[in-house]
Amino acid sequence: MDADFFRAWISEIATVVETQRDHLTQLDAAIGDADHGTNLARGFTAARTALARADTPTPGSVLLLTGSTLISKVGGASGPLYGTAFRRAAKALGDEPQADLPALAQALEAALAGVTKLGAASDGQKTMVDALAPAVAAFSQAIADGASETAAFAALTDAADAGAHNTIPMQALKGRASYLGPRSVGHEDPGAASTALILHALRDVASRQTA
Amino acid sequence: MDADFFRAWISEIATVVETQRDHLTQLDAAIGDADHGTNLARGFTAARTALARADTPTPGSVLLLTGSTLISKVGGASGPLYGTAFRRAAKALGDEPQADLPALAQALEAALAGVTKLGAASDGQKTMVDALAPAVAAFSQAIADGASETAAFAALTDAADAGAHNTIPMQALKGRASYLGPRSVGHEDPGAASTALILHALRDVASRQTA
Amino acid sequence: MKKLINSPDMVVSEALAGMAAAHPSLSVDVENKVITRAGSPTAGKVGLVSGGGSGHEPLHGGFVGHGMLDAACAGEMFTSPVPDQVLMATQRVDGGAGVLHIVKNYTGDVLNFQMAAELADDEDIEVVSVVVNDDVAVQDSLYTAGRRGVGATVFVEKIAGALAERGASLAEVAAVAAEVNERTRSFGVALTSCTVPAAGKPTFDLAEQEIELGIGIHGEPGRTRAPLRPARDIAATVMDAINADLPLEGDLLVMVNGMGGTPLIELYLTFGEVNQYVAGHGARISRNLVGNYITSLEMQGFSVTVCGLTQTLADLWDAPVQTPGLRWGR
Amino acid sequence: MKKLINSPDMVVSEALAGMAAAHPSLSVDVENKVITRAGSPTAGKVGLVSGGGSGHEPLHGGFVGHGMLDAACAGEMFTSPVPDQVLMATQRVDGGAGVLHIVKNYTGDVLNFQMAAELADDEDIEVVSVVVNDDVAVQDSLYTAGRRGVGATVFVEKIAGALAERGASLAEVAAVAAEVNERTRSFGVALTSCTVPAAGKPTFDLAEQEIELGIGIHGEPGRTRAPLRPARDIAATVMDAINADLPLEGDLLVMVNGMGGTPLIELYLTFGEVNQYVAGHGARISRNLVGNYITSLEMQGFSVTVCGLTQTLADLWDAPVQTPGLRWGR
Ligand SMILES: Nc1ncnc2c1ncn2[C@@H]1O[C@H](COP(=O)(O)OP(=O)(O)O)[C@@H](O)[C@H]1O
Ligand SMILES: Nc1ncnc2c1ncn2[C@@H]1O[C@H](COP(=O)(O)OP(=O)(O)O)[C@@H](O)[C@H]1O
Ligand SMILES: [Mg+2]
Ligand SMILES: [Mg+2]
Ligand SMILES: [Mg+2]
Ligand SMILES: [Mg+2]
Repeated sequence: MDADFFRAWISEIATVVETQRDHLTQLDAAIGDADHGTNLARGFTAARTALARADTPTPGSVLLLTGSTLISKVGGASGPLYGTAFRRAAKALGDEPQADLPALAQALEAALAGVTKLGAASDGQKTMVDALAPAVAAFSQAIADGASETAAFAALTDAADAGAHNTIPMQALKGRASYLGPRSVGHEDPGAASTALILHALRDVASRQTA
Repeated sequence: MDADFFRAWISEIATVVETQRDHLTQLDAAIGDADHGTNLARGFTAARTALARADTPTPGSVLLLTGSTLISKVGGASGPLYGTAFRRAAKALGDEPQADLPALAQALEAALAGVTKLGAASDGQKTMVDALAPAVAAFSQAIADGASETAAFAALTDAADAGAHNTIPMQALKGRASYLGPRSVGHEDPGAASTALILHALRDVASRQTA
Repeated sequence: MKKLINSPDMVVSEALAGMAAAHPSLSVDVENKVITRAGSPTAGKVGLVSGGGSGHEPLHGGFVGHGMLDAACAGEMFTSPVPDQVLMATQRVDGGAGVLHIVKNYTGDVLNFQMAAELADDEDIEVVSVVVNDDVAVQDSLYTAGRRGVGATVFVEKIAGALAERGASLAEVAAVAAEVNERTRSFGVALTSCTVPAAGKPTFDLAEQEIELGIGIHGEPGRTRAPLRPARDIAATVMDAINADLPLEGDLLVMVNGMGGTPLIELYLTFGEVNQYVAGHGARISRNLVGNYITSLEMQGFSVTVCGLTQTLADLWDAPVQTPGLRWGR
Repeated sequence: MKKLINSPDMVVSEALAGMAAAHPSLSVDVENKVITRAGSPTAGKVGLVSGGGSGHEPLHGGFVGHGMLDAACAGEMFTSPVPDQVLMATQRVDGGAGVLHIVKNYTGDVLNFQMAAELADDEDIEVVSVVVNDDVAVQDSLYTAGRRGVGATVFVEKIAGALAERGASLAEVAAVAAEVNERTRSFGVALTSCTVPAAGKPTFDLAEQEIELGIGIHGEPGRTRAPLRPARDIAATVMDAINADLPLEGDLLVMVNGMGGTPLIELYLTFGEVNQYVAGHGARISRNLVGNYITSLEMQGFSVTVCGLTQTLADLWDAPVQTPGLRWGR
């Protein structure tokens, strides 16, 4: 997977969050402040534009610019968190012109580590971590088990979907939703939902390539 | 008709405007500021209370206290106008212990004169004058024609009802409704409606007495 | 009806009790609904009395204080005060130099203040009344009630108050009040109606995409209904109406006033549009107010008030004022 | 959705353009959404920077000026500003004595200000951050995001601003800011929801006779729903929650704050109820604010913020302040 692949991923995310913008915002309206879709649409559209302008020869440089753009354009909780995630992934990928599956897995683990370090959220607190953590684990596991690329990406998104879905019965302990206390139960966490969308975008771009 | 008669009249008005309070307020909502019913209920209830407390031996003293109370309790346009009406009527009745039909007719004519002098409204401008003027004229005419008391009061209220009804197609030129311009057309004027109620109360009290 | 009240008939007096507790600089006669400066009257100073129906806060009570009003009479909700209140206020602020009555042009306000002025005259208190009538949404005519008094009231109270503070005579104070009124025009727009507590439901109903143009400050319907449009277009409609009546020129004092339920962020946005309109017409906003100054309960909407300034009027506008609703310069 | 706007994504910058036109005392960088005092930095003075999502006006931009903030960063609607904005503001107001960041306790605000502080540190600008968390509707706990920062922010900005104006050190200014936060508690109630322009519909729906208790300032639903009650009872519920967390005693600074869509007459009425409650609990309101200071767009509702005063804090509260949103004493 080269720089084009990662640019395609970010571009795909921008498209998806734009189409899912209202859905994400409505999830946020239920337990937050009704801006998550707007925030991510603004951020990833800006990242796509930045990538179109700048010269990003390596996968790392693509994700680094993406992360910096998210941090300077999104704001809110998701801006620094997603921004840090992409920046940490970028650092993990280094200056290599290509990234293979194990490298991508390490990058996603670095992203998760960045989110948990910054946001101090652990599993079960009804945040994006509840989608990202199981997805990253499943992805690494599949690769360790020698699964095909297709199977590995399927494991990634299946775990992300399940993780996002599992946030519904949780009571939020982090982020804005925590202010609702017990009333946060029964709603899917918007950040977990957007994390699943972001990983689906990755899988879709990959499947297009192999196709 | 003695002081008791006139006290009964004011008391009857207080009852009627209280029951018709929302109706009058809704008429005012359509072309004014939705307070006419509230204003009159406050004013005539206060007048009834004042009459219960004070010693008002003559018809004139009853109406004088009523007018003064309306002026100091109602506010708005209707307060000074109705207050002046009752005070002028009071002056016309003087200190007589009794008022006969012709005296009452003169008192009502004085009331009308007071309203038109203070408010400078002429016929057809969509105000209480459009109910009061024809009613007073019909009442005096009936008495001049030697009609029975019952017939005279019937003439009074029929003319008031017709007058109030006739304000519907008028465009307001005076009062708050005039700000609506052509949009004031198609609604009954609240003050004309309350004038009809006040004169109906007079007729009802009279018919009870004769009964 | 959703309101922070205890009962509709207690709203005005309970709110006055709150004002009394909040503002030691005021002396609030809750029973008679008369607000004066603590320590009134000011000897030798012309007294300024205004008043009107309640529901327009901070007008008028919030403008009592140094450099503005000496007294305000609070009527029932949207109902002008009664002559007794106005007389009481007049007596309490008469410092021997006479009293100016600032009256918004509504039949009720005019009649009640007029009766009060007659009563004051019986007591040999010199009273001059200035009637404010700046609303260009209402066609002026000798045969009608004439134009409503709206936003210009704030300007008149501030500028006349400043001149009175300088020790001017009643005639001079009345003259500047009249001059401000003559130089000022307003126009209002409603996005929603308001609900009079005693009435219990909205005075008028607007569809989701409808607005009322040319409204007053009592929830009266306006002159016309129009579809909801971008703020820029609404501002242009408002400014066209004002400009057509009194062409914009020179230095202007402009107020973008919220009707009570419109957030400040929208008022600032609208002020930006008004400012561009004014600049585009070769005039200049040299003084401004943006916020809720003369309201209509919880109504969403705004009004624009424009006054053509002279150097004298600008100086009087800049003079110190210290009231709950307007405060600067000291 | 009925709003005086041109398009949802332009609201914040167009409102800032309006602020720029309205307030020559401010220097408004519309592109970067950073508001500073004209003529910043003030050499030798500790700089105060705050900021947060837009939609809370006059907070924060309306509190930039003498005696209060040096700079405010306006985020998107209800979205905290980004680190670049905060860094820019920090650079522009650093007069060599360091900069205080006043941060409302929301994950987004905390993270973005934290990143900005790190960037400022890279440039050797000394930054201390104070996190405001006064909302008693949220249970505090080490394991959660903790309490929200709401009304106390206004008190912190005013009092820390006054101390900075006196030439105090960054450590002293930060200490008084923290002290005010520790002595202050708030609780909010919504009668209606608000509508985020980009979302296009109300964030939550309330029945005609329902209210939300324990709301924040972003249209988040509150802790519980309750039936609409008289203002006296609602005020008691609010004050009970505050009093249970920090017993009322001595001289208090109390703000009855409107959420944006509640008329002033209701706020005064509510203040009267709060005042009676406080008196009934043996304390005394010696300073107060009644009005819209930290809002949630057009939401109808209010919040009460109570701070236990010391003589020092009272003096700092009384010190001159000259901002669009708060102004007295000079
Ligand atoms: N401490 C945290 N750790 C991880 N994720 C978090 C944390 N706090 C919030 N989030 C995520 O951020 C999402 C909200 O993002 P967004 O709505 O854009 O920001 P804001 O809450 O500031 O409006 C939540 O749904 C949650 O998944
Ligand atoms: N100039 C006038 N002459 C006669 N009647 C008038 C005049 N102006 C208003 N009215 C009457 O007063 C009524 C309104 O009374 P009310 O609603 O109590 O006062 P306000 O208009 O001040 O709210 C109108 O319906 C009209 O009949
Ligand atoms: Mg959000
Ligand atoms: Mg009326
Ligand atoms: Mg009225
Ligand atoms: Mg947000």
